[in-house]
Amino acid sequence: MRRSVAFVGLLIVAASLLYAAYYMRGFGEPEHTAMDDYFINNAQNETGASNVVTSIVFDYRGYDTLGEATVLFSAVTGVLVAVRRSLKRGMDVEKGMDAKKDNGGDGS
Amino acid sequence: MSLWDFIGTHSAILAVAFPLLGAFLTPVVGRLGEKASRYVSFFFLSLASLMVAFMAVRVWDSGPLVYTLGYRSGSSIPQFFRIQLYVDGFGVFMAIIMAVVSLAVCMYSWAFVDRYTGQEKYYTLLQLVAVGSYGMVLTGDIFNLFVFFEISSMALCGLVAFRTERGESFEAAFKYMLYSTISGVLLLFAVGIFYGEYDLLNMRAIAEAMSSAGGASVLDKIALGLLVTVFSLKAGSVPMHMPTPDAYSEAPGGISAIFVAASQAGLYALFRTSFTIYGHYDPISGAFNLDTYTLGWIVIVLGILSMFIGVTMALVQKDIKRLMAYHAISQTGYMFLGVGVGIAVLSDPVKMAAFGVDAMRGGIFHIINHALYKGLLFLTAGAVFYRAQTRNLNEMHGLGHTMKYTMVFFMIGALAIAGIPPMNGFSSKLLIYESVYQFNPIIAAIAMLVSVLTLASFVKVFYSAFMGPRPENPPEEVPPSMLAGMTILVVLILFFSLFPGLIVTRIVDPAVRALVPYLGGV
Amino acid sequence: MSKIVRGMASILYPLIAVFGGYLVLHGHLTPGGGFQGGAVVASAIALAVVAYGSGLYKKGIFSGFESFGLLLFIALGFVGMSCYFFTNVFANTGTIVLFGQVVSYGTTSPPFFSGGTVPMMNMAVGFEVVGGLSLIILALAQASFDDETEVEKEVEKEVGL
Amino acid sequence: MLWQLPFIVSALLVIIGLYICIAKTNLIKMVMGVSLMESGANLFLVSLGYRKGGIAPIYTSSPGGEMVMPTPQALTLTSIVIGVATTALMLSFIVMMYKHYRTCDARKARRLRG
Repeated sequence: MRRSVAFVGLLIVAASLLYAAYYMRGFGEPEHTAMDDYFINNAQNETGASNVVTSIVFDYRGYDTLGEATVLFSAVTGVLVAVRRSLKRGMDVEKGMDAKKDNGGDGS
Repeated sequence: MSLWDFIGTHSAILAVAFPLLGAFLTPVVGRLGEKASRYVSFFFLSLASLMVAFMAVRVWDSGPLVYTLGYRSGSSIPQFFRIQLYVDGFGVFMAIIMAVVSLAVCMYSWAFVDRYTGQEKYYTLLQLVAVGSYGMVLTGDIFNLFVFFEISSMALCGLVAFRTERGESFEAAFKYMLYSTISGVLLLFAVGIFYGEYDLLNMRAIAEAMSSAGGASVLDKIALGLLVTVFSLKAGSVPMHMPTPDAYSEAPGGISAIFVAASQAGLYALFRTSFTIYGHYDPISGAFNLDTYTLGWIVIVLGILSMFIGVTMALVQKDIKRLMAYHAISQTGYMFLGVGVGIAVLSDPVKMAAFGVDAMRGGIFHIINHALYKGLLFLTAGAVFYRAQTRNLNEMHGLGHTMKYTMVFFMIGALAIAGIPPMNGFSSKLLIYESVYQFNPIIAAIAMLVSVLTLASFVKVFYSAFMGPRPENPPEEVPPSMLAGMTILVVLILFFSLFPGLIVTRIVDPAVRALVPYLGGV
Repeated sequence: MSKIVRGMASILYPLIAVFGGYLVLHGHLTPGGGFQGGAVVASAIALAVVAYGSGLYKKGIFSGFESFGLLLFIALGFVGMSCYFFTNVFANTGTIVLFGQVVSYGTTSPPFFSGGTVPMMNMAVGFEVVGGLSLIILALAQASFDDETEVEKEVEKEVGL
Repeated sequence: MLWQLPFIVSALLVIIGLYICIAKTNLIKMVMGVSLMESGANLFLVSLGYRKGGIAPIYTSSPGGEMVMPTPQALTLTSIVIGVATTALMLSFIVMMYKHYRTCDARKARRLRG
């Protein structure tokens, strides 16, 4: 049941993505280029960096890059959280935190 | 420039940057000891809340706050080429929710995570969740929204997996991560569609470009479909609700509460994109980018499904947190319903004035009410787990004999969620019922039925957990810091219950006016 | 790992690391940047971990790298707040130490000390990425090595049977 | 039609990745599907920025001529790093799930139901 719903969803997503890809403006022929032309023509003057991509990454959209570094940081913290030993030593014995009682609901 | 002006100008970015700085500092400070990371995180989260307060006063007084990151005065660049923060009444409204809930949860966590190792990581991730939500609700740039969407989901996943002694927490975290990554990719694809069509990433600029191109094209409608899917998944609405109950129930007590507030950022993003991009209105020709009637009905149907399926699934649960998680799904339905009616009548100013505005007021007021009382209920569930060491309702009884404060707090939260008259849940639900009745009486009847079922479910929880014979070794009351965290939310719930009119006019109304373009908002 | 792998790893390790450092430092002039260069350096560390085992490095130094990079990055953002957050205040100031040499439109051989905060942020992000990716590699390697001892015991049992 | 091929291929990559996530039961394969989806979306962004005959948007020793659009490349860089981070986090969850459940099969590694 859940699987067939998922496949119907997949079909809908597939159709809309392919439609979007097919009816997107021609490959290599962008219609509006105001923002990118501005960056190409002014990045060297404004930021002093000759690599336009880097000047976008760290200047025009630097806040995104801060977010990106934060994503990496949260992933690292998440990995370190996942591989650690979670209970302090002795806690599981003293407070009766054995696995059975800790098991929450009975799985219903 | 005085300090006051400086903070006023920069308050929006500081609300994001302070918890971010705190998150970066916490692992460094954490080497000094566990207590240090607590205090640092609390300090930076309260600084962020202070900034939100400054920002709120400024936005309510003098209209939307636009902040162009990296701008240099005198530069010839059109400001929307850079990333802009755009804070209006709705953004402030959502930021207030996160400001309150993050403080309450941080205080609550002091005692709650004391038995675990790696507390500095816990507080780091807690602040990153706040950063993700603040970033999502304050930004005006759609790619930036994607980045903070990912920050929020990754930090939440790390926190769901915090209790590593259980395999289930990894299962829940993996499931949530899988769903949120897939939705992130679809969101990126939608951003790509916008970029390919208009060469813009700023949401308001996209709306204007769409308007001058003569309304939404088919590609824009596909992008809208992707956006609705993605953000309703983040908000935890029904067809994509599968990871939500697992993640809510496996997360540590405080995290479930902040999870509610963080998933409401998805709700925010859904309404923001629907209204700002597709509900954009050209004041000269009077044309909308999209006739939002169909979109409104889609949102309404999602809402009804969430309400009904959520509450019926909740009735059969035996795990206290899983039960509350299904109720969270069900309550999300009310918000979808209220704002969905607003979306459906957006292109009809007469109907909008007749009942649409009230429906949106109800839906948006319900967002903050839900964050408060559901947060409180999750905190009490965490308190019960902290002392009783079980989440199974069949195994607990008579906790009310010793945990008196927890019992009272639970009662306040349960009354509020069921919409019993003096409480704040009643005021928002009443607004929804009245206005939705004029839109379609059957939907209003369903909403009331769901409310009754919610009450029944919480009466069951109350009796099985707190009433009944005194247990053999009755657990003592939870430590004061946990009670303090819950007290923050209780005080606010009582305040909202006493003065609903004041809240609606001062906080909710600016949010509604910010969304509906022709009401003349802040 | 075998001697051949270890020998090759210790030859390649400095080369990869230097190339990564070049990518980071010249990120504002040539293709590359903090993330790319950081990832290359982290791959050198992954090579060393594969060849010599995860006991080679301590996690502390990498989390130090990571925190230093992130704090430098956000501090550069705060420095810009004399105008707005993230404003490139050092660009085109003429101060060589602050990467402030003026570059005009169309220059095809720009000076190294240009770009203002851009190369500084490149370095900050480079540190962060080296630290972050190496931490992930070490954590996952140690988690699976813990497992390996149990697996080895099981294998020994089977062989014994 | 033929000129749209890069867009269609990237959309197909996303679809194949989504199919893997739905149809496969091995957790590692699911992560591979997610990575494939991310690559598809990144390819879509990069191919949106292409201009016929354009050169890389870098002035250092550039031969001159029209440049391709730089913004999608910056966005792609961001989303690649996000993809790396999500993949690492998901793999670490799988490692830990394997330690607890001793299986990588999504049908067997399910204790949370209802």
